[in-house]
Amino acid sequence: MRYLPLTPNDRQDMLATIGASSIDELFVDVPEEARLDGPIRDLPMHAGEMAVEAHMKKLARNNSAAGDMPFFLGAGAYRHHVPASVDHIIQRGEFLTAYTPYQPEIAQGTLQTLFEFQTQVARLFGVDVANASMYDGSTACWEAIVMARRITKRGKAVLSSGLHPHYVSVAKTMARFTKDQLVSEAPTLDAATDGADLLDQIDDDTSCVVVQYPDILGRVSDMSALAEKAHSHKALLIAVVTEPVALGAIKAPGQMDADIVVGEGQSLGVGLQFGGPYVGLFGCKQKYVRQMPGRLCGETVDAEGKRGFVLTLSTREQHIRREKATSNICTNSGLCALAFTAHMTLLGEKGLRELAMLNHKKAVVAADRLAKINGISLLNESFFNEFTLVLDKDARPIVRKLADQKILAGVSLGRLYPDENDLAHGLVVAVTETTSDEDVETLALALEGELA
Amino acid sequence: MRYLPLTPNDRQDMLATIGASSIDELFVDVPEEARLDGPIRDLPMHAGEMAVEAHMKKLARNNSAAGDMPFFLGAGAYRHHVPASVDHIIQRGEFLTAYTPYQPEIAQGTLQTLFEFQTQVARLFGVDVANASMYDGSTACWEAIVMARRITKRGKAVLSSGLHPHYVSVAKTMARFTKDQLVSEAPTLDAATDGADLLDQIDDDTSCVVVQYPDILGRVSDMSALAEKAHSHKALLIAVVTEPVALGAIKAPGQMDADIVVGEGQSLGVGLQFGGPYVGLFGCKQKYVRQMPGRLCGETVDAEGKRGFVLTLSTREQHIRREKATSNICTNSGLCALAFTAHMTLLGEKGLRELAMLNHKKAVVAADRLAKINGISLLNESFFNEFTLVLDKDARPIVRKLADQKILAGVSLGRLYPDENDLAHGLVVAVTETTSDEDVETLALALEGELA
Amino acid sequence: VDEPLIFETGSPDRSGVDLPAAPTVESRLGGLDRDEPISIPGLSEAETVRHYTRLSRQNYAIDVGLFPLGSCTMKHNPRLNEKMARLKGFSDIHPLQPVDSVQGALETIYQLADWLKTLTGMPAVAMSPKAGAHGELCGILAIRSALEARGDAREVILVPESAHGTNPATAAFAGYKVEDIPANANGRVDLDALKARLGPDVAGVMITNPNTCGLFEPDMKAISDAVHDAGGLVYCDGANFNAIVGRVRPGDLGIDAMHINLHKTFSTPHGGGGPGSGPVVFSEALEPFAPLPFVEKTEDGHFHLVEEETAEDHHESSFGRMVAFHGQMGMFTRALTYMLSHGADGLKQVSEDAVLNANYVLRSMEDLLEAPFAKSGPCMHEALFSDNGFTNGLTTLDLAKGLIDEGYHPMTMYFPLVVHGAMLVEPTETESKAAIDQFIGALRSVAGRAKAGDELLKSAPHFAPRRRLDETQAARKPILVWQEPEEYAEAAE
Amino acid sequence: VDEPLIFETGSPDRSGVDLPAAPTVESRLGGLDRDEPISIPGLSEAETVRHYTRLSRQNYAIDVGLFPLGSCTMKHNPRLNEKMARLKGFSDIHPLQPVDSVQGALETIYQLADWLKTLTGMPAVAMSPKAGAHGELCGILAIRSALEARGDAREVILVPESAHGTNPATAAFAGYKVEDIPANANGRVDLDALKARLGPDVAGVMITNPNTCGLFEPDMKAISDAVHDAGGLVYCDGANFNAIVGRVRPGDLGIDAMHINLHKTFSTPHGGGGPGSGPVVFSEALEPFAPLPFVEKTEDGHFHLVEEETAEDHHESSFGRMVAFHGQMGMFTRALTYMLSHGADGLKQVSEDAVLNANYVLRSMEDLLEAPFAKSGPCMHEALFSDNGFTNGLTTLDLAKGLIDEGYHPMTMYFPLVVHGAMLVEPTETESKAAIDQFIGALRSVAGRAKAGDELLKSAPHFAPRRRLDETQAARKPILVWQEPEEYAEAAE
Repeated sequence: MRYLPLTPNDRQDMLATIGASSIDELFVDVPEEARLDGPIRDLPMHAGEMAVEAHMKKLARNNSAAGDMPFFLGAGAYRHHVPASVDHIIQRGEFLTAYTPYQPEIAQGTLQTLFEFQTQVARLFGVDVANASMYDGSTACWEAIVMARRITKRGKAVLSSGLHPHYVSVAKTMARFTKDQLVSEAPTLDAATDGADLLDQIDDDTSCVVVQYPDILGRVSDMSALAEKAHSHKALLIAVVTEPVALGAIKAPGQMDADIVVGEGQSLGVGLQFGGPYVGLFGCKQKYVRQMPGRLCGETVDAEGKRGFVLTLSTREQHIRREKATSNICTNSGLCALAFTAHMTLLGEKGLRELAMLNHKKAVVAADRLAKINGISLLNESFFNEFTLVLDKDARPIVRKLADQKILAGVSLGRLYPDENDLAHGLVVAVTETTSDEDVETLALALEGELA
Repeated sequence: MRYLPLTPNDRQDMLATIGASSIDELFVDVPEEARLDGPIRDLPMHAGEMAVEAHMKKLARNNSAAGDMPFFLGAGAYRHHVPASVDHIIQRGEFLTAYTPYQPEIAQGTLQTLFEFQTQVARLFGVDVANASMYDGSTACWEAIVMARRITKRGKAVLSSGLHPHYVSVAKTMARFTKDQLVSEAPTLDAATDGADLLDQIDDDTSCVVVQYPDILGRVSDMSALAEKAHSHKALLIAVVTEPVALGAIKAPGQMDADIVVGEGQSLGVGLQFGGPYVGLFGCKQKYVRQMPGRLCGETVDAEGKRGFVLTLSTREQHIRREKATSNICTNSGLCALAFTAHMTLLGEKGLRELAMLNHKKAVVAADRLAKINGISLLNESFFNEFTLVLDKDARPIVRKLADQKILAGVSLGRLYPDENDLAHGLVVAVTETTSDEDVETLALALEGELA
Repeated sequence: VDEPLIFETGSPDRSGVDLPAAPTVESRLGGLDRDEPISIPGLSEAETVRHYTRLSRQNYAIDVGLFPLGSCTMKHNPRLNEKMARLKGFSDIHPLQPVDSVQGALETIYQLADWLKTLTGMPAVAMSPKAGAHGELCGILAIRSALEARGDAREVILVPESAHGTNPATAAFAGYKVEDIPANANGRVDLDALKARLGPDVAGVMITNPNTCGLFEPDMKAISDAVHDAGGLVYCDGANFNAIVGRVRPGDLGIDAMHINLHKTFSTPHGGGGPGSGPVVFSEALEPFAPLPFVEKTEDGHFHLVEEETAEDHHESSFGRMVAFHGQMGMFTRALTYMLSHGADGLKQVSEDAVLNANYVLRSMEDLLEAPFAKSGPCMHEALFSDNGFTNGLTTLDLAKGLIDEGYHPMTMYFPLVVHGAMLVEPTETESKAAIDQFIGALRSVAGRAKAGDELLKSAPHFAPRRRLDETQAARKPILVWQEPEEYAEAAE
Repeated sequence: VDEPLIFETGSPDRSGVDLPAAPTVESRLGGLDRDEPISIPGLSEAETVRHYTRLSRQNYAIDVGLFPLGSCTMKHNPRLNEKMARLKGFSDIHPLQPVDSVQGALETIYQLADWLKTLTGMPAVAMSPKAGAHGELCGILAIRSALEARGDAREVILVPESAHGTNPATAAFAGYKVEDIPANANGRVDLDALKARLGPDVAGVMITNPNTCGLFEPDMKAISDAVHDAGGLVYCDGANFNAIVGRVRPGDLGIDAMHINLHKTFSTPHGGGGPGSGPVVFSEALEPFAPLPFVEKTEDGHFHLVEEETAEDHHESSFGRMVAFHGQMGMFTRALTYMLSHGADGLKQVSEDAVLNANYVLRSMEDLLEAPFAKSGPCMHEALFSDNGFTNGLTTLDLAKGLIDEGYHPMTMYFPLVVHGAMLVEPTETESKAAIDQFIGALRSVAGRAKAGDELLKSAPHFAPRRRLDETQAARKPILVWQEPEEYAEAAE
């Protein structure tokens, strides 16, 4: 067995040192009736690389890979081109096979990249500080709501209808047990976001208002008024960014005075991967730093005065505080954070801005082309790289039918909101730098065929 | 431009330091009439990763990859499964982007792997020493003939008819200019090798006799008598191994008293790659070590007495000896040698023997199946993983036709020996651990169809 | 040479990517154009590769040497797993693609689920939890849902004092009160104390087995029975499943829920702190409450994704969704690759070799380091020592830092809390005897120095990329992002 | 910690691969079964990955730092190139597949050939040479074939004394007599001396341009004309083509043959000593003699492989085959990827930046290190210095080893031979100004110490994985393979 270096002789020698006559003696604490004899039934025996590779390739072939066909899905996960060097970097054994940097003297590689990551995220979000990453955007969003509760000592969170429905689901699951009160509605097919409605919901019981930007329908709008209203009630504005590339083109939430900004970092470096692992981004104002969940990397000096980095503020964390911890989280998404920060380093501000404008303008061209189709109207007046089409019939069967034709047409609102009949005609379409003009034309012709 | 870090400002600052007003001033030595203005015509401008990747993928798709279909080609290049860790290792930047280890203090990584490689090759070949690799098997073969000339001071080399025709071609090309005399014939479709004929060719003018093992038709035979006869005339026996995996099953040439053993190392670690880069293997008896061409890595100690490795005996080499060098070679095939040695380390003797027997016995089963077909007979009485079928018609059009049906049936002798009509019915078939039973059956059925 | 930060060498004008020109159309950004500088510097590709390559070389990792962190299970990460996870059919598919276009992905999840259920002897598994602690949360939410479903509003979760810190934190995060149960002299749960505390207010227990002392809880079944008799449910922290995989099925021990760290037992890489993956297996009692989404196989061999919409038919008790999509697919492909590679026979060998290696370390060290529970019998996958006997004020921390100078990553320090100056050593099954012998030699050398009171240990490490780092200063005035030197100066005022 | 040899830790019984069982049939090996031990030890996968990872960390490489080796052109190796070379359509095809099944591979070769011809302004290119020196051989064989074809048995090749050692070695390997031509005071070929030597016995010249002093030969066209007038042919060593790519076409300078190191100018990785790739461009005079095989495009867009069989029709003058198959396909895909990435504009920028960087080093050092040809004007892609002015017996070697302690790979030492204690520094175009400034700082520091006679330099390096290694002992009694310690002992007797 290729991963197990002990030879039968080694095992005998080691048992002799231990003073045991057999391996079974080492399992003496396991009650007789719980011990299994021989290999577990109903499972295959060990196999070589060739056989395993054949098995996994067969499974992989039974999926429609996005790169093999026109592809327009977004809604919280975006297909961007990841430079080849990013994957090379994260495959360096010293990054890939390292543990959490609990021994900083021999983990400066991981720690410095996390410090750089935190700085990039804070600057991207326009906030003071950021943590070393969370599981993903949806769990980061809930953690932000809990953090707002800790800060404000209030339990009512107002969620924008433009917040990703999965993020809302995660919050609702948790709130049921934590007794937080969530104010939440499904979106309407309207060019304007629900900003005005939200203003009315904010009161002195409110811990926070949670707004996605751009929102689930692709709409972008200024959050400054919401921040002002929230702050006037001593509540917080939490902004949620599921497409960080957008912030290369549009104002950062921090610039609109958001208190906490969370997001999904998958767009940069990570890839689609059927939904995971992704990387949650989490930033906030300096004054709330000690209430922030998750790992933090901080700068310090060593015994010789040289700059170095350590995990810090761990007194907030579960391994010290146990049941009093700010969160039960004990991992970050380290390798995905590395991919994110390496991709961001390759881009730099110049590349990020170019990438963002390339996404946006390709989306503008695509939106105009698709809106020309009889039976389709464009919902959005403004957007980044994703917009909502309103079809003259239910979008969901059309999406399925086009998938059979090897066109992945977008995300139907019927998939995201199965209970909301009013949304059934909605189709959310994302366009990135990986989308070609031919892809758009192929989609347009296919939609024309379905709607004719 | 993503690989060029200088900014326009940097360039201005540097020109100022240099004291030049423009880049053109630095090209002052280039005569005016030879300077080009602007980018060279008829070539495209720079392109991003996405565009380049699309271009290259299109080219790649226009080839029939061996892994996508039944595949039976050999004749000097063999398809084996390479463990995933081998490619990981050779992509380590410290190996991939290092230069020739001329500064040994900071190149012990490359040097130690070369020392281990040399030892593995020597043991595999059954000889005393080996070098740090050559370009490939065909050039190593010619270098061996030149080495024999240097040692014996004779110019007549007797080549077995079983030697790979490309290797013969390379030798003939060179011999035309060096005035070496080559004795060489095409093989005949005979179960026995030409060992007996070769015995008669060896005389006191002979520098060496060159025998491939297994030979181009897949035949294996004992070389001991040839070694004895050669030595009795003070000539050398050079053995050529194009399939090193075979030596996990059959005696090493050194065990049959070969003086120089060369080979193609592609089978282990390297992959098919349409013929290159490959890795030439070169070993010999200790007494000829100072006549060996190519790089050598040797053990020594550093100033503190610690074991270390250096390139050695470089007084044989071109950068010292110039026109008196043993060869003009100034690179080895370092990264391919690393892949070879890493794969060999994963195998170990146990894995190598298992791999060899797996190849051989799969080939036996396949040979028996294919020999059952009406219109096909099996040439070989003995073989390793490759054998020759004799068809009742010209094999070459059949091979082409099967390729159109996505079956890569083997190498027709018509392709290798276009001038030899007697060989046109021959088809050389290789079977390795990557060949499945279904592959064999698919080939058998297709051949039955063609020969019916 | 120290590697500078990208903020010190990069430039916002430099980029390591080339992009095609954007179409020339008017932008439609709602007047929200980002005008101010973002101030994120870029590097060329060459600089980027070099920056991260150099930084990586300041890390210790499994690929560099034995990594004896107890409870963390740093075993070899096979490269085939990495290759398989990168097949475009896995890496380049979107979580919201129509299910007919991702049948292979759903089958992968289904197959992995089947392995996990078979290995644990449990009837159900939730695949979406993102990490071990997230899996704990999943299990506790299921327990709470099950109790609520029978109208039972119990408020207390019992946690042994040797538990991972995540256990009480999770229970609290889910709204429970947490109470400790003491350990007995053998490092196991005190069964009598547990029984005494059980009652109608106790929702359940969270037990780690094998426990954080590296010991199997021989009373596990009795504990489960007692908790069940008292109307509670049993959560097992499965972080140490690698010690028993293939030899013991938790389902046979009366456990109701247990998370499995794919990045520990099933070799997916830790990546410097994640991503993890923490599927949770459930007993029949908890199966109806498992979170969405999950995968079912229909009669005709089709794979079906049960999510919000489809759950109403036959999974109406689910406690809901824990994450945006389907969990850590990239880890699933790696873990399944690992399982297929080992097979039922190989996985049994894994736990046997892991336990053998740990006992070998235990018996090779117990003459020199106090091993609090060694007399009571063998350990499982990790060996536990204390710092009793160190002199001159030397501590476990000093020994750990001394190990760094010997070329090793230290063992886990000061955990579990039940042992003074705890040192928890887990070699894992992927280390050779030669490697372990070499490690034992180093550990004996440093332990000897600690007992002899070697002053030099107090300032170790001496040969690492950094000397001891000032964690107090880092926490007192946290610097979490880089600032221009001017701002540094101001901040210091 | 030193990494042991696999022979010291591995075992012939251990293996890092698992294979299926072989079919149970009789073997048919002609009685030649290998019975005796092969004695090649194996390691598990974990041990293998660790062994090579650890060894790699003892290497310096471009990915680790600036690599100023003059004449070796250590530029960044883009990772996209690696990815493209691994596409199965390139990596998993056999060289003898029917040509219809490898049209994409043949087109790749054809496209790369087209780039090379366009960039050099030459009408033909031989793609099969395996490395630069092999390309030289190819060029010289073509020259010899051309001369023989006109019945001209010239026997002498003229080589400037500053030439790469491969040049005279190649000429000799092809059966020529070699004669030197001196350099003039400006480091260029002495045109008058060359002209004086030309005559009916001279087959041709081999000239490196830009030459090994890092200087362009301004008389190149005059040299070519003179050689041609005398009935000879001109070979140019194109190792330094990266200094002029996109700005000068060798075809405009009267050159008949020139090899191009894809691993230098076109960024394919050096890999610790190869594989290289050395295509050779030819003038019209040499085109008919180019070696087999090569690729042609037919009218209908089909790609045709010209090899032994098909050559008879229209390429009967080919001097034959140099290698078994088609050359370094894996390098072709990388080089083409690089060319497409840079484009015509990018390649011009490459040579400009390479030359700019070298001149920047030259002018930043010339006050401290003697730069023999700096006064005569700018250099091309590399800056040349001598050790004149060092004191206390310190040499170029000592400076080089001192640079190691500063964290750098040394520059090329003692080459070219025409300069005393030569130091040849080539930063390449992929280094940033900041990186070059830092390198200049280190070089100035060590150079200052060398001039001041710092004794410590004589024992440098002090901070490398090894101190200076005893090369004399290595050569006196070469140990090229590992032997069991007993055998060592015997050998020492």
